[in-house]
Amino acid sequence: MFYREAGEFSTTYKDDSQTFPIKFDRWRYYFVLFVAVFVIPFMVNDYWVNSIFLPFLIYAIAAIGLNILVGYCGQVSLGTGGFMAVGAYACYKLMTSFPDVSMFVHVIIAGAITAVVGVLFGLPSLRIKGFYLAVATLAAQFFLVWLFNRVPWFYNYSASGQINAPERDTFGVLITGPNTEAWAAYLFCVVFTIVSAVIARNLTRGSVGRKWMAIRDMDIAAEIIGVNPLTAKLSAFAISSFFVGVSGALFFSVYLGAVEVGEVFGINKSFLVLFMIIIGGLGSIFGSFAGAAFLVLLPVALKVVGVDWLGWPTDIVAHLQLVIVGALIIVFLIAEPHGIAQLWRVAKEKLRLWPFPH
Amino acid sequence: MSEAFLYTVEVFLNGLMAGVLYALVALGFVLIYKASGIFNFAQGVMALFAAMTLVGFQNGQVPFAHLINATFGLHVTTFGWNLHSTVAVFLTVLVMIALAWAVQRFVFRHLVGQEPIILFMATIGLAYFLEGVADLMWGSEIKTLDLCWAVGACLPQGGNLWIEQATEGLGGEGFYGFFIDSLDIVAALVAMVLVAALVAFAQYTKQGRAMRAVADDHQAALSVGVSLNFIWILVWSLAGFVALVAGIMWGAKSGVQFSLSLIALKALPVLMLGGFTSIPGAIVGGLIIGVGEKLFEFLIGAPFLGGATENWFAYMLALVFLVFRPQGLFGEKIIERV
Amino acid sequence: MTKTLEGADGLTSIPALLHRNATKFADAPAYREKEFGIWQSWSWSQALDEIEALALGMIDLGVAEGDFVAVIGRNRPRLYWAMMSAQMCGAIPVPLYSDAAAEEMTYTLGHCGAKYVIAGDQEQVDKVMEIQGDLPQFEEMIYLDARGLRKYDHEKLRSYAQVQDTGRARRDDLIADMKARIAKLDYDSTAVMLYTSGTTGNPKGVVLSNRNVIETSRTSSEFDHLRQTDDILAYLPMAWVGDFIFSVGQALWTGYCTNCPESPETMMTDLREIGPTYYFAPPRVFETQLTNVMIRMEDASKLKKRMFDHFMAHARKVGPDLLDGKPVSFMDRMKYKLGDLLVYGPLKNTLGFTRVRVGYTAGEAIGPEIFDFYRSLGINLKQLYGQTEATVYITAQPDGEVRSDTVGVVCPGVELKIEDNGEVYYRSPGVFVEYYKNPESTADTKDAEGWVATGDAGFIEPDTGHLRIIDRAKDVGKMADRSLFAPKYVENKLKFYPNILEAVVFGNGRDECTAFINIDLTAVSNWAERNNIAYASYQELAGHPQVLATIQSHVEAVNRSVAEDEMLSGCQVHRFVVLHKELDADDGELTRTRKVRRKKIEEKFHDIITALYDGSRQISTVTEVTYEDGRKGAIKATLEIREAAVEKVTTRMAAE
Amino acid sequence: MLDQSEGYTTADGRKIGPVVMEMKNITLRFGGVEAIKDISFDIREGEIRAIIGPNGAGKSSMLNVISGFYVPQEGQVFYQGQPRPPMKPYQVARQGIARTFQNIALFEGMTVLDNVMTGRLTHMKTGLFWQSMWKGRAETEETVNREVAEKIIDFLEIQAIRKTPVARLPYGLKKRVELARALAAEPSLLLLDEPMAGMNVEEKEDMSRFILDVNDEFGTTIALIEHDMGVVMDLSDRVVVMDYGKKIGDGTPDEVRGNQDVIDAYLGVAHD
Repeated sequence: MFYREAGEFSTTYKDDSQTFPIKFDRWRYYFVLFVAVFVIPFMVNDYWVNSIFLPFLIYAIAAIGLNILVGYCGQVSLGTGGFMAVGAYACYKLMTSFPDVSMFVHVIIAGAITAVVGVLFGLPSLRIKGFYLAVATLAAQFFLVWLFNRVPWFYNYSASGQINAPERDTFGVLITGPNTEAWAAYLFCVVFTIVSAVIARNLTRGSVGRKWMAIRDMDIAAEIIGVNPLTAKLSAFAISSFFVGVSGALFFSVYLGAVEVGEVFGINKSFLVLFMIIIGGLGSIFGSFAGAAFLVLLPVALKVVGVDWLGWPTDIVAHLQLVIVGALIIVFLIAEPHGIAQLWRVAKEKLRLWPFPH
Repeated sequence: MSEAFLYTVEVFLNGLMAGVLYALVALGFVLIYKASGIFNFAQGVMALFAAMTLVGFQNGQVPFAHLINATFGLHVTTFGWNLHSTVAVFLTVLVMIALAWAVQRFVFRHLVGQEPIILFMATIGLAYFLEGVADLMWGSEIKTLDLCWAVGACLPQGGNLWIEQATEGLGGEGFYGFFIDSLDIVAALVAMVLVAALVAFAQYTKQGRAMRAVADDHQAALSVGVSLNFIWILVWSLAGFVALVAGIMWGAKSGVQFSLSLIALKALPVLMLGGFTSIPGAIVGGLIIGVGEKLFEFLIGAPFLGGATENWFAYMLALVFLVFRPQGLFGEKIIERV
Repeated sequence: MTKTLEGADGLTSIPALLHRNATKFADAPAYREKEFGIWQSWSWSQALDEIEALALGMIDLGVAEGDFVAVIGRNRPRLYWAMMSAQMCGAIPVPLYSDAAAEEMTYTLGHCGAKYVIAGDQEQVDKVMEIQGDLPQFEEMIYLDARGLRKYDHEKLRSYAQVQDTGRARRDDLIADMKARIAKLDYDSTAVMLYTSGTTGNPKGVVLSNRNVIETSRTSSEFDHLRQTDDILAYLPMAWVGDFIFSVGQALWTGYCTNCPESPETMMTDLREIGPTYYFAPPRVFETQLTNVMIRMEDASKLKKRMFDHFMAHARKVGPDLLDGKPVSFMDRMKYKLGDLLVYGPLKNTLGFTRVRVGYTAGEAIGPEIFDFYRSLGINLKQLYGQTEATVYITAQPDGEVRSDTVGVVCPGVELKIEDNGEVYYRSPGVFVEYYKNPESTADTKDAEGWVATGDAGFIEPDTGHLRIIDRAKDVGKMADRSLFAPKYVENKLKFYPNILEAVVFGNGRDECTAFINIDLTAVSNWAERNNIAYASYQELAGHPQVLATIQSHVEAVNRSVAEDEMLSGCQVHRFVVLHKELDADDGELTRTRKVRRKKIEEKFHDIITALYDGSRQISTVTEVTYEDGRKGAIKATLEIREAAVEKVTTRMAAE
Repeated sequence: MLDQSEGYTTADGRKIGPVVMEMKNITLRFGGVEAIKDISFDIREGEIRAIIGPNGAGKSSMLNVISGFYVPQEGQVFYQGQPRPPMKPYQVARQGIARTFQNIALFEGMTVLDNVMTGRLTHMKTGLFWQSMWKGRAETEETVNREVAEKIIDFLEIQAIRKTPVARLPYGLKKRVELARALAAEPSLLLLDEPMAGMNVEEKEDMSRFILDVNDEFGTTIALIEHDMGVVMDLSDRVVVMDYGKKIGDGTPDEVRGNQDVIDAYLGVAHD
């Protein structure tokens, strides 16, 4: 309906293979970027940043990571929480051991470390498939959480066993610690989110992406046309874990500031992120954002409605949330296995063909 | 006999007991998986749900009391009666059957023919849903569960004196005999009975045979006039029943609370070890895991690794094991063709 | 003949224009073709380079001045270049219809004595090889698409690329010669020869000079304010004069870009991608497109359909006026804006017309509602009247004076006169030089002062000065009662109904008119579907009573409107049959441009015609048909003859 | 029999080169069952080599041996002169052997174009880092390979469905897309597993035309297995006939047609 594509044609393969081939979409994308980077930072307060923007941005990164593994490469993982923990603790150790290094560096290195761990736990995927693998990844989940719980070196022998983010900055702007400005934290995360999305998109549209998808769709055929399953799967694990690690680092250092591993990075975190990509849409970058947004906003919305309006006790609302999320997962798997992203795609097609129905 | 050795033996025995319980839960998985190819992640939550329902009935709680109170500003809590355990158990079984029907009717009928991994994720969703419902119905606070059919005929608690006395002094002065929780023993016995019963059911009853037929080949089963729908409801009911028993045992042992649903997670490695499709596998796997993790904790975990290794030992074991034998101990070999 | 200034801006030949563009618009896109998934593009300078390379190669091959070079294939930049290369060698390009059968091609190739053929692909190569024997003068063939030709005997066969390579290699030796040849080209040297698909007899080779082509292109481009930045989609047969003027003449004059679709199948999507700003299509294309639109909207949701109908109604009311800049009330304007947002805009977009600035249709009369539909969407669709002999333009509709029932006012530089028998004559710089090797028919059509008979009967509206065409002059006959008989006029009125694809009216020298009718399969079958009427074949559908009933209602409606025009009221259709087969060019019933071949049809279906007049209720007949692969077959059928109600009127003598 | 040394010239005058792949006394067993019994034959550069036989004759097993998916218990496979060691499927692919599958093995989740592009994977070498940057190397490589893929798409006349998800295509087209994917790898040896299986007459004709064109246009060496004798005969230069895992005939179509065992195998003792 809003599309006016006539006269838009590509004369090179570069144009043809760009992410938003249609001008209308391209402009919408630029607009969103602009708002995200130049508008929001100047109008947000702590509440908005901490209850909505930070979790959304950070979960989006995690979802992108997991989506690469599950949605693109077809290797289901339930160890996301564990890997986020790796990112968090790696970041913590780096922050405490190298106080003067910029947070950017810390977060990125934390991601790299997580990637290594991810590859380690990805090795079994060469032998085992489907939910056998899914269950196997639980090993990572539990082992890692246990590790950070029980080995004092990781939490610098602090009495509480918790880790607390000290005040660190980047380019002289405070990013972590209690005195951080809302906008600074927001901008810091937004940069990571955008870059992650772009990188993920680049990888998934190129040859690596095709390798992953080939493995996902039919691994034997993939191998016979020349895809080396070892490199394909492990690269997926590495990239995926990198993003998850980054999100873990941000989650701890920028968002929470203090973490008790069992609480924050438990099995439920794994499920939460998994749900994000199921609801958002497997095999879609946009889906990762949609899912993250949805599951971040849902509890907020429920709280507003349940607690603030209806005056229910919080625990009931919390339980209700479980019910709703669980139900949603089932509904989506039944009705639209490709999630919000697919709904979006269909809507877009309709708009492009408007006024024709098909 | 050296003390250390005897302690090890004690740990071993306790491991066996725990293993039996793992096996019990794992059994629930195997039933459903064999018959419908669904890997039911919600098994643990079903146990929790069952146990809470049972307690709820016993104490005559009003379902959804919190919700009702919150919405209508009332203060209802209980009906003010206490049901006899037998009745409560009976009612709970009914509830579990109803649940089985509902799950089949509203979820899996719509997912027939989907990839296993999708079904698996669906059961995760189911787990969340059930947990939420359970909490809404009965409240999320920890409850104590004790079943009594008559005075003195309750589920036993605490160490078993008889064994303790019988084995006292085996290891000389310092050794006060094996400490084994009577409840574990009961649980073990119950589990064995249950397994035997299930096997018998599968072997000798009409429905049992139908169930196996379905497990072997859906189409064939259909063609000989077996109602898949019925079978699936049946297995889910059975799984529900198993869950109830498991729920009772664990509930009695460590109170009815959320952590109960985590035993399901513990059952997963058992399955990977034993193979998703074999009942004996589930049992053997259960025992191996039970004994393995207790011994590991006792011999290596506690002294050298800072303890609490049970959390992950089972998975690591299964993981390592899988890499060498992807189809598990008793599972069928997976053959790939072009 | 009126002599205009010697060569507009001193540009006296097509190569000259090409050189100008290559310097003036060096980097502007000149040609695009959808190939390998993207629009391959060539700037004017690149195009010139390619063309020169080919020309040099052809000179190397031995192409001499005055030689005829036949070009056969679907619209592709390289084939357009081939024509220009030929001109650069001083040779004369002869584009031929690529869907022509071998025997047709034998005549044309033989008639012009083409020494060289440039063929698009294997299919064309095969055709030419098949008839090589009958072409003594044939020397070499150049092919474009090597697909499947590898095993062929390459003695008389060269690939396009290969020729270009030799051309590039031998540039230094040959460039002088080529320049010399180009220099010799003047305003009156031949630019191109086009074969008219004559409705009767063999096609005639119309020789057009540089003057004809360039003058027409210049005036018509100015007439429609064509710009260098325009885009057209070249999809009509290259052998047709229209395509030559749009894709070569005007393209070179204004320097706009010619775009070629990937294949006939993808034509519609390619149209949408390119979104041309200057677009030509024969009425039948617009017609089928409209039918499709309506069919697709049938499946739309209730609400959407309602909205669509509502706004389309509004568009019909005010759309054309807005386009003609007539005053429209503010509210209506606003409502139209809204409609544009919700319906017209998106619709134009999906059809690929968003950017169309100048759109033309011609060749036959277009149904008023079809015409208005596109106009009301805000597409500046206009009509023109022309023919090969005039290098297209005789009359055209200026912006703002567009109507469906006229063909517009005389184009700049054209003079018009109407003989008393109603035949239209014209004289213009575009008037052709001659029919090749056919002086007598040249003389018949073009008299000493250069007046050319269009062969059409028509009249000029005194108040507006617009020309209205009634019919082919020779088809305009007298009925038994000496009243005027104009079959085409009636046929067009019939064809305006979506259900009717073709109609042929008889009655010359008889006292009543009768008609053959072809149903439009797309429309009728869709209608049948919606009223769940089962049918096995075209024949069965055509014979279905309900269909006949509908057609009858159309015929009677037409009779009423014909009766209004007293001059032609005698032409009401008294009886008709719905034919059991579609009239088809392969069976010689239509021309390649799908004009009705009356004689042929009268011969072929004489039995049915007699039945129409001897008052029999039905007629059984056997008809020979030619299938796509050339095999012949026969179909039997029994056709019902229908009576149609007619208006009683007192017919006036045409003589008065 | 044809001379085994320097190749030969076909009826339509195509030059057939030296031996590309040679099977020497291949024997393949599944447990106790002998799927292939001591078979030897060769495939020459630029020829269309068919392996035919009734169902269950061991054709598919043979193809899987050639493609290196199965490793024979006895005998040796020579590829481009050297004996070929047992290797992983993807290594075989990188040696320039591409194949299609009897029951289509396309990547249903991707578009036609992406499927064809997967055929180019063996030619794409850019590292993860550059790909994550996209601009520069990755994009250039993508473009270069896209050109090749598009040539194939154009060649097999599937332009119209370029961007359609494979899952939506009818059977016949899927087969063509699969062929495109195999071709995209620019293989030196192309293996076709029952390319005509489950096709109607026109589809078969199209497919045959494409196979011939491929061999003609790119000079690709093609080995195909097919049980439909008729099609194969006017397609291939040389034919190996198998029955019960044994080779019962080998030679030009005409030679094979004359062969009594072959006639028996097809007419006499049918067993499927």
